[in-house]
Amino acid sequence: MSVLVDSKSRVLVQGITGREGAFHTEQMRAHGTNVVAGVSPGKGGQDANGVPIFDTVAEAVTATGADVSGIFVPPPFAADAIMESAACGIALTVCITEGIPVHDMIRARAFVERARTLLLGPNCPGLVTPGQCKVGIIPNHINIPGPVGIVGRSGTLTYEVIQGLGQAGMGQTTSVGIGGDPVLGLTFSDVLALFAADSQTRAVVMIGEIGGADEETGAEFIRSSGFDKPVVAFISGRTAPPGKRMGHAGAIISGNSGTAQSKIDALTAAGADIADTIEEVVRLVGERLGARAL
Amino acid sequence: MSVLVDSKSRVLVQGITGREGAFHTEQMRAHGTNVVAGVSPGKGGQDANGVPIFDTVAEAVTATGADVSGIFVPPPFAADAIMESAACGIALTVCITEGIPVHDMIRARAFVERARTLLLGPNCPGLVTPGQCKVGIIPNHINIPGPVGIVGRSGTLTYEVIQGLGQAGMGQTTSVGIGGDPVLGLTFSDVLALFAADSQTRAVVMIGEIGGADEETGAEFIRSSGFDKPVVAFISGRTAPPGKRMGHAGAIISGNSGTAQSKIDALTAAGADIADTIEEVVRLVGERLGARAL
Amino acid sequence: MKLLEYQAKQQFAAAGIPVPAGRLARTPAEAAAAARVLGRVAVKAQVPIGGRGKAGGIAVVETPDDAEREAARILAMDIRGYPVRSVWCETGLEIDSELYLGITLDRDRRRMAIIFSAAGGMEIEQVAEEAPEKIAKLWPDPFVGPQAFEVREMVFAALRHAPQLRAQVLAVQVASLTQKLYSLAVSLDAMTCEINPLVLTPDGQLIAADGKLEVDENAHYRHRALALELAQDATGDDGRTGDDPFEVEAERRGLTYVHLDGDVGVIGNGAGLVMNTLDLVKQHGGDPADFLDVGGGASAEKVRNSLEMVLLDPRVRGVFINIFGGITRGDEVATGVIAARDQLRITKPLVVRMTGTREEEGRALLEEAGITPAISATEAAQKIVALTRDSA
Amino acid sequence: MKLLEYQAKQQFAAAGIPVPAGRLARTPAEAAAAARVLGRVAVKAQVPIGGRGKAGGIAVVETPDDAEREAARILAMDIRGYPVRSVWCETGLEIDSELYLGITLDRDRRRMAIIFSAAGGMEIEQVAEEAPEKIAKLWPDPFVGPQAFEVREMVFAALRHAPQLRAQVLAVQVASLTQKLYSLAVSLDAMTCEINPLVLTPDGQLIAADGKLEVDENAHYRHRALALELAQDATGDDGRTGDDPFEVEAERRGLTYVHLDGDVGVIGNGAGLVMNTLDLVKQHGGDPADFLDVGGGASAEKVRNSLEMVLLDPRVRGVFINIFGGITRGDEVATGVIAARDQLRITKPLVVRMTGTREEEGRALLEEAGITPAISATEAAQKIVALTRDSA
Repeated sequence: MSVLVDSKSRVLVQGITGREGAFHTEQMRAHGTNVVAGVSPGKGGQDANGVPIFDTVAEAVTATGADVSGIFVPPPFAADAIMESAACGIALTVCITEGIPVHDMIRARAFVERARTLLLGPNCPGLVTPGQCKVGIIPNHINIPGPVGIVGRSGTLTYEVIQGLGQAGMGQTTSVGIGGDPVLGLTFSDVLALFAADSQTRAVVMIGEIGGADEETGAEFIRSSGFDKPVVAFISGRTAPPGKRMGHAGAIISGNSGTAQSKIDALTAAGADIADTIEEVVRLVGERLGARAL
Repeated sequence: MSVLVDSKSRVLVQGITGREGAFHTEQMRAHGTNVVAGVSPGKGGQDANGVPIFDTVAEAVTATGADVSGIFVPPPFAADAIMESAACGIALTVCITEGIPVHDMIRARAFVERARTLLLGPNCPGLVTPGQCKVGIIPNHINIPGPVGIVGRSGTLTYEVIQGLGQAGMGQTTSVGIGGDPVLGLTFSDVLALFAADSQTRAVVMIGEIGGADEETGAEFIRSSGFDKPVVAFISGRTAPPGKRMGHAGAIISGNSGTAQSKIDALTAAGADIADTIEEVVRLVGERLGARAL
Repeated sequence: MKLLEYQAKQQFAAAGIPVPAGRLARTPAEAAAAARVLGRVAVKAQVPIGGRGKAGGIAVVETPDDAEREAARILAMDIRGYPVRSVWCETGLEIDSELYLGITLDRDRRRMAIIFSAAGGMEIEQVAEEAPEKIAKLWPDPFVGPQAFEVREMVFAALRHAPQLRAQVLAVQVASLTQKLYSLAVSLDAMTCEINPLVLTPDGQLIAADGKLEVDENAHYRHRALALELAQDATGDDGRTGDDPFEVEAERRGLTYVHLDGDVGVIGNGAGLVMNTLDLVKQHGGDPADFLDVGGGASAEKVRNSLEMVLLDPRVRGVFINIFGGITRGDEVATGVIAARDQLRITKPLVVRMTGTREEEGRALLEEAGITPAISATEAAQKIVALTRDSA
Repeated sequence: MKLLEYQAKQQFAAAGIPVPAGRLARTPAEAAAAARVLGRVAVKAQVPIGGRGKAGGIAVVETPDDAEREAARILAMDIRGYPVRSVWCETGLEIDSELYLGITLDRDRRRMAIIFSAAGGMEIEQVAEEAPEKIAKLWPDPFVGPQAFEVREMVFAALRHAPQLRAQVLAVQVASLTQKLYSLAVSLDAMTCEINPLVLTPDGQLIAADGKLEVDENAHYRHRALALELAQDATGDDGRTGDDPFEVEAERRGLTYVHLDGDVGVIGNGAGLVMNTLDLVKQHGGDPADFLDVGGGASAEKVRNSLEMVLLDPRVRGVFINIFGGITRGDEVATGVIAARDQLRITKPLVVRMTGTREEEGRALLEEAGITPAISATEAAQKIVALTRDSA
């Protein structure tokens, strides 16, 4: 099993004719993803390496039954693309685009909520259920199937964990990058809830960073929901100075909130293991899986 | 029985300290209505002839359990008052105010829909369940309890029908004035559906006028829902010239739509009796009630 | 309130919607000055109705002298009763295609409808009959407004049957234009806000070549500057006016009055009741001269004012007053009617039907004053028709 | 982008929010001219940070001569590193009470929060600690915006503990003000939009006496005019600048760079990975000099550019380059590092850790060029700290 996407997912790519969209569509297909359609307004009727292109998401959904969308359009148009996807009933919209204005995202997120669909991102690497379906930009070669669920805010750091676990022989049910923006769709708690319900996921890695309170909310979810799988957590930015935005729009310590320490404390209190390095993440997951196997 | 309001209704008046609000609050109470609170921002803590006044609807609801509101505030503030009432979970909001800008009402109506509450009006006379509860400005002395449900767009014409039926000994379950604006809350079909479900209502009078298609939609509802009570319909404005707004903002024939004839045709096809005068309304209701009694 | 072409275009321009270069002229000299700046222009009569082209209200001129001469001619015109008080001098456009983009209240959906058509330059109603496949509509959520993707869906739908148009360019451009037009419609409380034709130029620009903007009467208080500007064009120092002079006078008096063609004056309380009174007069062979609603809780003074208003029309042979007494009291109405008759020395027949609150007192007052009240509206209608036919 | 006081006030005024009368002066003569028009004014340094009053950046003057003299003094100042390039000359206000009204992003609710406090004139965080009962908040639906009734609820809640204030007047006035401020915040893409203090005058007017406006960096492309104006104040002809010169240079180069206090240069791909690299350097006893994220799919040229950037800071003793190869290719990175070293004749130690796509090819290139690659990030951190400590 897996969460959010699997071999039955029918994937649409919004912005399929752009440089990023075109490249990653091929990467996604190379990982076995069933990319059924692309959208590029005004290019309806053409195709991209055999994938039919439509002018609108509505037409694409009608023609192909797409149920997951990956968005690769530039920031000024990305919120509109998210809303178009949600309005057409796409169950999961994955927005890779970085640099979307916050007010655009506030509206887009409210729109998605109202449409009762799910959004992953924006400014996220997407997600992958190894060997079945990848939506986004997580490098193909690192993903192998296995018992670990991964959820992270940072892209490359998540890749490091995936690769590290893989090199130690531990694959993933699904790896989910929720993104580094202050206003985003699925949060740590949302994805943890999905992993809780997934029988194949036997341990979870949470990769957090400074800024906001989503790690704390995730910890609260672990504590209050009776989450019964081992959680190994890793927080980056422990030495970042307050008030400086560290790359991600959301990675900033404001006043006393959003510090790595507060996140580490909350996760520790919730019973998670805290790792200081990627190597330690791998070691701890191995131990916990081993312990469980006994 | 009755529809929408009865002796258990706890009524709030928004704009209770205004001239209209103050006068009609006393009229409503004189008809036996349980007016539990008034709202007038900045006058919280005072009272109006013993009715406690609050600054906000939220406070009024918390303190008194009000579940119906009558709005008597000037047009520039009326849409806001409607939204405040709906946001506080008031089940039925009755807006008497005339002259609310259309764009304000488009927003207010969407807001009410989203809050899943009901709106009657605006620019309507309100409603009365004789002897139990009156919200609005229908004259007190004409209402007597009985088996007829009345729903009308025009105020005074509705009063004429109430009075005419009363003088002939036929009282009402509930009389509902839906109002004459182009954008309003409850429509003919909504109120007909309520009467359909009310066991005490044995006949219904519909008082329509030119403009819009709500009478036609009402006729379609009668036809398609298997409405099994006699309906007597009366349409005013049969001789009105197209393109001239006849008082009500909604009473205007535009092009070929909204004519009295189209409404009469639709209602006739749905099996309603069409009356040409108030006297005929009274006669037809009498006949139908008599026929049913057999 | 219907804005004039130049007002609509100024609003469009302020909202970021491209319009042709133009200047307003209230005198022939101003028109000449405009032509000096703009070159070849169309001199267009500013009147709040259509059909001005056929009536000779538009002239294309090459020189300032011609502009002056044509402006002088057009400014002296009345078009279907509307005096021309200003002309809009506007440069021409190169045209690739003519489209239509409009926003209007859709009563049945209780929302504004956005309408796009690949066939512009004619009435949208005509397109709807002749080529409905070229029209697409959108009903945006009033809080969300039209989103770009929704507009694209609309444009692609309408262009499916107009393959010569460059759908890609249009879909993106129209999306932005529609969002601007919608914001404008909302901020102006527009009942109708229409660009027709929306011209696509050979170099791919979209330009609002003509427009219609009508502001909700209930929202006039939010748009006083526009109303004031409009009033300048509606009535001049010469007293000429395109609007019905009786309706203008009624507005001045604060009365809800519609002027009709007949000779039986009608006054009542409540729009439905008055409409029904008109129907009754017609039913009995009469011809109503007006619709006048005194509203709820009318005072004696308002009744007097209303009666005076109705009788300003010399065609009126008699007046039918039909009152349901709720908040409005019968004795107040009677007092007003009697005062009006005495002060204005009315000799034309008056028939008063009243019922409800203080109906007895009212009737007694009327009878005492020698005005016969009627019991039912039907009886009253028969009576007034008989009396006005007699006096004919 | 933090707007200066005068920009914020001009934005407020344009949005219909009352502000004190004021004029901008970039020279002492302009300040004198302002005082001639306005009379008694406060001459206020325009810098993007607080505390200018304590630093002597505000002077109240009675005459144009005084204004000129004080403006000259203030325009020559640097306040906490920020050179003063303009002063805002503003008339005083009579004050009945000071309130607070602000709008800011609430990350946890994923909405803007509107905050009203009956205690203005001090930092809202301080009020939140000392008198939380005087603060009320509202999180409007982003599509609906703040409705008047919601604002009234908020104001009545905050004023419950400030009985001296005239709640009725305030509730209605603040409602309208809040709707204007919210529209402004949305149209400016503001992350923070704050009026503090919001002054209630003895005659019942609400006036924005000071304000703070910060625009979302991701939305700068929608507000170029403001950014341009701001740039005028940020760097003058004299080259003085208040911002970190390295960060200014990085922005010019289009790099995501944060300047820090240490001596170990850090370059990586992905914000989380770079943050983690900083953590690793600290863990092993080093002190990072910067945060530099080359982003996804970095070219050799971008790597070269980044390395050059990091080394501009003379304090840097060595650079740790930490790359995860996904879209970013190891051989590209290696090529960029080698090119930079050769072109820039870098002699300071470089430690490169790379993994993932074309990791082998990259390592081979580096080894060939005499740069030792590290296998793990931990190993690399130890190595760079050792190397930079050696060179100290």
